[in-house]
Amino acid sequence: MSVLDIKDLRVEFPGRKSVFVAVDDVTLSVDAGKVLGVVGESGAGKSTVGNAVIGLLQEPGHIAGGEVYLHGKRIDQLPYKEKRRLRGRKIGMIFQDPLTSLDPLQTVESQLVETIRTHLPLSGSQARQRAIELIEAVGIPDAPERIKQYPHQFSGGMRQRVVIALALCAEPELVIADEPTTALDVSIQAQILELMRKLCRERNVAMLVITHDMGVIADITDHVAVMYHGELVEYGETTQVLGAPEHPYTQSLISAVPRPDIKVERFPVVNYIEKAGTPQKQIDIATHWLGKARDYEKVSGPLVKATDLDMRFETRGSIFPSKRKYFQAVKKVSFDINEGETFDLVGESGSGKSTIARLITGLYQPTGGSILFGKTELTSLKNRKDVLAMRRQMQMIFQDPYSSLNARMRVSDIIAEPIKFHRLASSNAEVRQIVDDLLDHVGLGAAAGRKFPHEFSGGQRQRISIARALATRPRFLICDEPTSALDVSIQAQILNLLKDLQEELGLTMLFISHDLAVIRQMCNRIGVMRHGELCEVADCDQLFEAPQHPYTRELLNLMPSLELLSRANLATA
Amino acid sequence: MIGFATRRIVQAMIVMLVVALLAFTMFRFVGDPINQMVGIETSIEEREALRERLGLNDPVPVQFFRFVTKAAQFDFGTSYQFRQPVSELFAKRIPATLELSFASAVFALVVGIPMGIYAGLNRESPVSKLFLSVSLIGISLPTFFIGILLIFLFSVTLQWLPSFGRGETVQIGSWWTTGFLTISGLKALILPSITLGLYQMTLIMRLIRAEMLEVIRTDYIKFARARGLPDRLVNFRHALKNTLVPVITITGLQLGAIIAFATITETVFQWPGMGLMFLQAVQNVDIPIMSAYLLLTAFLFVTINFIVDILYFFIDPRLRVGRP
Amino acid sequence: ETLKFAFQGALNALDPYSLNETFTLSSLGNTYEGLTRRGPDLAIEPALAESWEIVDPNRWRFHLRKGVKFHNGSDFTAEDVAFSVDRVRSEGSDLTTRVPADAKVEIVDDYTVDFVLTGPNPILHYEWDTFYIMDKEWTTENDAVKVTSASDTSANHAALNANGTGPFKIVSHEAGVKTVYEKYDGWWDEAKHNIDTVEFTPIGSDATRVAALLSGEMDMVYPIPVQDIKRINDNAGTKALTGPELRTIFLGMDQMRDELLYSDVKGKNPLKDARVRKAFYQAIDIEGIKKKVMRDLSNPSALMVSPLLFSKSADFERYPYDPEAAKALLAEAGYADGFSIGMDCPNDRYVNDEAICQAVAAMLARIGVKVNLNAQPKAKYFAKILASGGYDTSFYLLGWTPGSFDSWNVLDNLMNCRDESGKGSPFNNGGFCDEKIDQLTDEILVEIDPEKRDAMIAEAFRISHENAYYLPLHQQSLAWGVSDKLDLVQRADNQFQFRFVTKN
Amino acid sequence: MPFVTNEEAKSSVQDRAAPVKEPGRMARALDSDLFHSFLKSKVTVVAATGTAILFLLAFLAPWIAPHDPFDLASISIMDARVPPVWMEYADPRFLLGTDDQGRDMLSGIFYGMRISLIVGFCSVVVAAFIGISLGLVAGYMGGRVDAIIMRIADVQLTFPAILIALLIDGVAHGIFGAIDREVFAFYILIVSLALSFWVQYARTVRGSTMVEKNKEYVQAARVIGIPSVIIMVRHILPNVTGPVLVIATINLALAIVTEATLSFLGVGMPPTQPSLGTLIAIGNDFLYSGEWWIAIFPGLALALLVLNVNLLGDWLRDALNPKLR
Ligand SMILES: Nc1ncnc2c1ncn2[C@@H]1O[C@H](COP(=O)(O)OP(=O)(O)OP(=O)(O)O)[C@@H](O)[C@H]1O
Ligand SMILES: Nc1ncnc2c1ncn2[C@@H]1O[C@H](COP(=O)(O)OP(=O)(O)OP(=O)(O)O)[C@@H](O)[C@H]1O
Ligand SMILES: [Mg+2]
Ligand SMILES: [Mg+2]
Repeated sequence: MSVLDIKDLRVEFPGRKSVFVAVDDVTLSVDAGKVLGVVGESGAGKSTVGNAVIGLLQEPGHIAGGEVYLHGKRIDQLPYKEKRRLRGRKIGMIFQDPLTSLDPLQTVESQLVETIRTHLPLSGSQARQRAIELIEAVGIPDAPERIKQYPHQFSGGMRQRVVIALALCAEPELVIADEPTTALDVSIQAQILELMRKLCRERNVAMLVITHDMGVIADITDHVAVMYHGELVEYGETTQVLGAPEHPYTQSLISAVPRPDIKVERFPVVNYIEKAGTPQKQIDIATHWLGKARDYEKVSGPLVKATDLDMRFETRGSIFPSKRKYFQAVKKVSFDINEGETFDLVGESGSGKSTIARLITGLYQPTGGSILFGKTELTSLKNRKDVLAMRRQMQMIFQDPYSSLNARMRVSDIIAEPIKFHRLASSNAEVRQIVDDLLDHVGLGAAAGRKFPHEFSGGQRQRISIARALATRPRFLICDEPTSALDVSIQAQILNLLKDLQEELGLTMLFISHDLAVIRQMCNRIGVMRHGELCEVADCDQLFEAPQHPYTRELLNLMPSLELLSRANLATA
Repeated sequence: MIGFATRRIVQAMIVMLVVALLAFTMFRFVGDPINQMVGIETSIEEREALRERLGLNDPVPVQFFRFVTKAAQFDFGTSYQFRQPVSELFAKRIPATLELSFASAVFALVVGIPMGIYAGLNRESPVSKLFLSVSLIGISLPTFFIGILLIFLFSVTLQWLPSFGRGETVQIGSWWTTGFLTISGLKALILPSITLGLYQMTLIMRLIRAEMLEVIRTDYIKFARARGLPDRLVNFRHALKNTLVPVITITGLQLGAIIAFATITETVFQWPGMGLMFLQAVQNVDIPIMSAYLLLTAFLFVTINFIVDILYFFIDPRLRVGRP
Repeated sequence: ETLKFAFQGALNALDPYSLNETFTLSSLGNTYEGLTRRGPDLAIEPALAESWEIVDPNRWRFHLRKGVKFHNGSDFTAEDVAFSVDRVRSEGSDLTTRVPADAKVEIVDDYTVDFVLTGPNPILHYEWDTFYIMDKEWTTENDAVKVTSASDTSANHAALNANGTGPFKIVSHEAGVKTVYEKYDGWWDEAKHNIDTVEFTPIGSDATRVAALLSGEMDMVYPIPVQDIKRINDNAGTKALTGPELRTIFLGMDQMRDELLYSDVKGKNPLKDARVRKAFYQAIDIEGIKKKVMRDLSNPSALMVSPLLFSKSADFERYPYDPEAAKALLAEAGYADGFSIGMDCPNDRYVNDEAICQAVAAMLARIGVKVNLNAQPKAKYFAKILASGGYDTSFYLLGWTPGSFDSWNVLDNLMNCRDESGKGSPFNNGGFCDEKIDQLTDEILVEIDPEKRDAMIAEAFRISHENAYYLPLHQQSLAWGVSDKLDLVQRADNQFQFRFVTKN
Repeated sequence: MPFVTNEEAKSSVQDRAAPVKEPGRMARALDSDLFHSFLKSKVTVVAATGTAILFLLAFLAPWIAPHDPFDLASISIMDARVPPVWMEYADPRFLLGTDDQGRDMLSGIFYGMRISLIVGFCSVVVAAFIGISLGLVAGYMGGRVDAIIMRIADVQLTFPAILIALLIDGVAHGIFGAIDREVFAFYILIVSLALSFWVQYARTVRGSTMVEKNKEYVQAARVIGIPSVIIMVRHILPNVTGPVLVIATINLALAIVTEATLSFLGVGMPPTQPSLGTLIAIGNDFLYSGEWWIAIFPGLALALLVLNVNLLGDWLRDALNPKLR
């Protein structure tokens, strides 16, 4: 008998004027010891299915039809108390947004220990022991030290791993993992996937994995369900679905998967997606707003030059300087980024990539070193006018899209803000038009502007964040995991947009990502980071073909195989 | 931390100096102490002589300087009405006020916090609506009015509780007297502490409710629920703690306010505390008592706010970054 | 038996010379005694002095009671009287006027004292019931010879302890909180009371004080608001005791400045015109105030002194309430359309003071005078309208009790001319000046013949009445709340003496 | 079509094809989410209606009140303490009876409410404005600015409203000499109440700001280059309004009640123009004597007002939070 059975599930979000159906008529089942992968368009309703199963749909969402069974017992109508008993113990849930899933005021340890002790009859110290083991199992070094820290002291990937540890700590029978590895570098990803596989096999756990990473699907799933616009469009054995996709959406999806081995000029724009209501037009730079008036002063030499950057955080404050503890997040990092090029940072989770991004944007003051932007020294910028000018030229897409959006503002206001602020448009009508246009380009459609951030799916939020970053018409764009939550089709669309901008306007980018395939497509040069240090900087192709540093080689080896996919008719070829 | 503390102590001193200075400027507007010190028939000459002796004719800066130098040695002068050293008077009155404040703070917190959580979690429940409304009616009537109504009901009509005073008190140590150890002392505490704590209770309850409404919709609460944590943990450890920054601020302020401004309640219930003495001092223009009292409250507020600021750091680790 | 009572104010210092205020003196009167005392009807009785005689107009001889002992056991002798006279006139005392500064004390023998005056003074001993005699040895031993005055930085023994000859000893005293008295067994007089212990608690809030009586926690509380009298009478086990008080409530008007401070009349002072003052007088419906504000607990008065204190008071009658006549008077004076005026009023000093002012304001509004009422607590109020505030008022409400129970006190304090700084009659806040009254006042002081004296007083009052220098309103009533278990005497001077109390 | 499209999405797709005319301001307001969430809540509609009625009664008092209690010439002491019409000895002229001066209670409540509302609202608004601004600045800037502002707040806290009022009153006297009470009383009241309340807002906002400023959306705004002032107002402020609204709506009651105390101390409105709070304070003296209506009716009016305003405040706070709509 299967562990989880979903029959004809329908989930509605009643709006003021109409009802939005996020999931319609979805029927799925997961067997013990098996992994079901759910892929699909961003915003298709994948997370909603997971939330519905565990009974934590965000208000006003509710299950409008269908049934959910766990071990043959119907659970969607259970009273609150009994539902609660299932959570954590029977069903482990990993939410998509790992960065906001942790209570900011509790240490990682206390969150783990309380969960363990709620479900398992362990003493405090046993629970702590188990917590440490779990943290080690998900690949966080220095577990006994680290566990005492607060979530904000962890990097994005580390937080994601903590969330995974939390979901698994009571040995549930069903694990629902919503994008569990988006923020993880390949080696950690491999480790986590291995952990999951082991759980399935050894403990007979059933697993529902939501992801957009075809590599992951190919790697670990037994079955695949493909969702599009709230509906299940294809459902079957993984080999079957990936090898011989039937539905046109699945076909187009597979065709858009980027490949690490070949570099292409543009990602293929898939017909099926174009039909979906938010077609992407190629930007005609000459007439488009994004291309207007880039009167930046030319620089000779690199646009961004970082020398000996150093950043350390105080992890334990104390009256006595000798008792204070520091964490060296970035150590003597130097690199150049030339005008018009894409510089990539890859590396282990927690190796300091986001920190470097924040140093450049001035969100952190470095404890040492200097950053030159053109001729300006960024670390000692005081004059308000200079700062402003700098801000306009430099934008950042945050790793955590949700918390970087002000929950109280409408999406259109969020995007319009930089335009209005930097006076990039002459009238309100023009601003509105630009915002609509940007929303179109990231595949959301102008109607999205009226909503608030919490009404969007993970991928949609990320796209809002991208639209905002583009709104200043920046010269230099820092992208921290810009596509980690996007399905491949949208990812293709976004990456194309960035490429267009780069080609036509000479946009410079610092691109942080774990996805080597994406990197291969985007980069000119790559820096590989580990433990806060830059261990290798090389040209893109050179690095992929002939990696120098042992760590780089290890990374490349660990890429999930795309064998299954390559068997399919990849449109890129 | 030590740096932080010393800085705050220096700041506290400045605050007290400013308070003293302001107080001095102000006393001229409160009334003429001489009128209260002597009978109405006392002649002008005698009044002048007295004024001269009290130094009230000296320029304000001179009076101020004199006051500050003495206050630094814990000498706040002699009360005009009681003809006793102010510090002694305060020593006698402080226990009464502190006990009353403590009781009403306990009342405000013990009722306010759970009700606030309940109302936040059960937004639509009739019980929480009822409680919210009743407490509002409670605060929209003036304190003295509530006090009188309570006295009318519980003392005059039902004769359950005393209408004034502290009841029997027990001496502890050399100067502390407590009403906590006798039945009549405890009975005497009930009405005044409810009267005094009502406003605080309402405010705390409503604040917690408002904050809870926001916090329980965050992802980490959702995730805490998804982990199957019992409601008690989710609500108290995760949700409540995340509402605390504004709540602690206001609670701190309100506790300060309870102690500092128990005046009206103490007057209504003839509670022999500092507040009663202060109000009498205002009426009688007893400058030494007023200035000592103001310094005491200043000290109190500085301390409470210091504690609140420290608590912030304990509650929210994110605030610790980059702090001394 | 234990007597528990509450008063609205506190007993602050125990030094009998520290504060010249009714309640303080009244409370200490249970512990200390003077050479004289007053009976239930306020008649002067012998106390520590068994008798006295005026040997010649400038020499008074007092024969002291023998065998009287202070609470600490020491004997009462002439030394103590001489010592007390010196002390009461010393610096820091608030009762210096009890004994004329130029009077000399001569000790004739242990139990005889002579007071030698520089001129005749028929009312020398009128206030001596509150001039308490202290024990010389006790005071000296405890280093308390100096009166603790407001400017002292430390209180001496006498301010915190009491040692008198009276019927009750003070056994514990916490200012503003509680004072406990115990019966003094060695009292020279025969105790008519049956009280062993007295507990006094000040209760400032009217409602609480009344509640404490109603709930049976108190045997006696005073004063009680007039509106609560009915309730107290209706309540089983309590009753309200009312009686005439000596204080006269009146309105005063600025007749000194050439332009009123708070008025729309510029360049002149309408209140200097007797017709305007009389118009005010006749606009006030005193019976309305009596009925509605005072609930019949007041005696409308035509005089500035209580009828109890002046034999000829029946000869005077109030101008009738007549708004029409008042309007006519105003028109005659040139203010047919009225004018505006600021009025100062205390709101915590006299019985329903603010309500009276409001009622007056409304009544004046009917004759076209717009009153801007400024009601304040007494501390601010007195600071404004008295000399220390520069007599900053145009129209005010005040109450006056002659401390000596004699009309001369009224004339001297309220009705003589004064200068800007208050020389003359310091409490003539309106500053009117009538030479004839001043002259009469001087003559009355030295006149010994009671008949002639009263005639002169009546003459002075007549002048004031005719010119409407003041607008007397009424004598307010005393109102005490008493448990039925108590039997006591309510004296018109509002003194509460435990020696008149029996409890059953 | 398998997918039930949101109406909005559909219409906006068309919008782009052929831009339709923007609806007018009024139409947009009526169509706004705020307005809809308002209509959705029965309680709120009732509360709003209640508040509106009370406001109207207060501000139209001169036209609708049966008597003018502030016109001294029209009141008579002989009418004092008449009970409400349904009781014995009542006078049909006075629906709810009269107070101790013979003022009609009903009219007194209308007129008094006007004073109370103006004083209460103005002081709360001024206090909230000062407090929020200083709180934002202190919390956002931190360091020395924070220390200075918060120490000023400490000083401020030490002085109860009563003393502040006395101080301001005295200073006003000092500056303007013999001032006209009726004109200045208002300002003195408002300023003293505002001065004694702002600290609550300041400290609360500061506390929440310190938390909010570390969040990523603020960092995102900084990366855009938005100046601190705008970040504070546009980004942080909306996220800290929750507690502020709670305090503000509750403070309204406190302000109105405190005003009564101040009037008693002689620094408020003259006794001939009683506010709601003053009426209650007057009535307080007549509770034992059985003339309960003098205190109870104004008390009820005040309670009703506070209740309604707070219910509105509750709704507004929820409505401003998109997650709660
Ligand atoms: N609270 C909400 N109110 C209204 N609509 C919502 C709400 N939450 C989600 N939606 C909508 O429901 C749809 C499905 O969302 P869901 O989060 O399930 O997408 P998803 O498949 O997980 O996408 P992604 O891969 O981007 O995370 C989205 O179009 C989203 O806009
Ligand atoms: N505020 C902070 N206090 C203490 N340590 C911090 C803080 N912020 C980051 N760190 C630490 O600095 C290191 C680098 O973090 P950073 O966010 O730059 O990693 P990253 O390379 O972006 O990793 P990921 O790919 O997982 O996002 C991590 O070990 C993290 O724990
Ligand atoms: Mg999702
Ligand atoms: Mg990162």
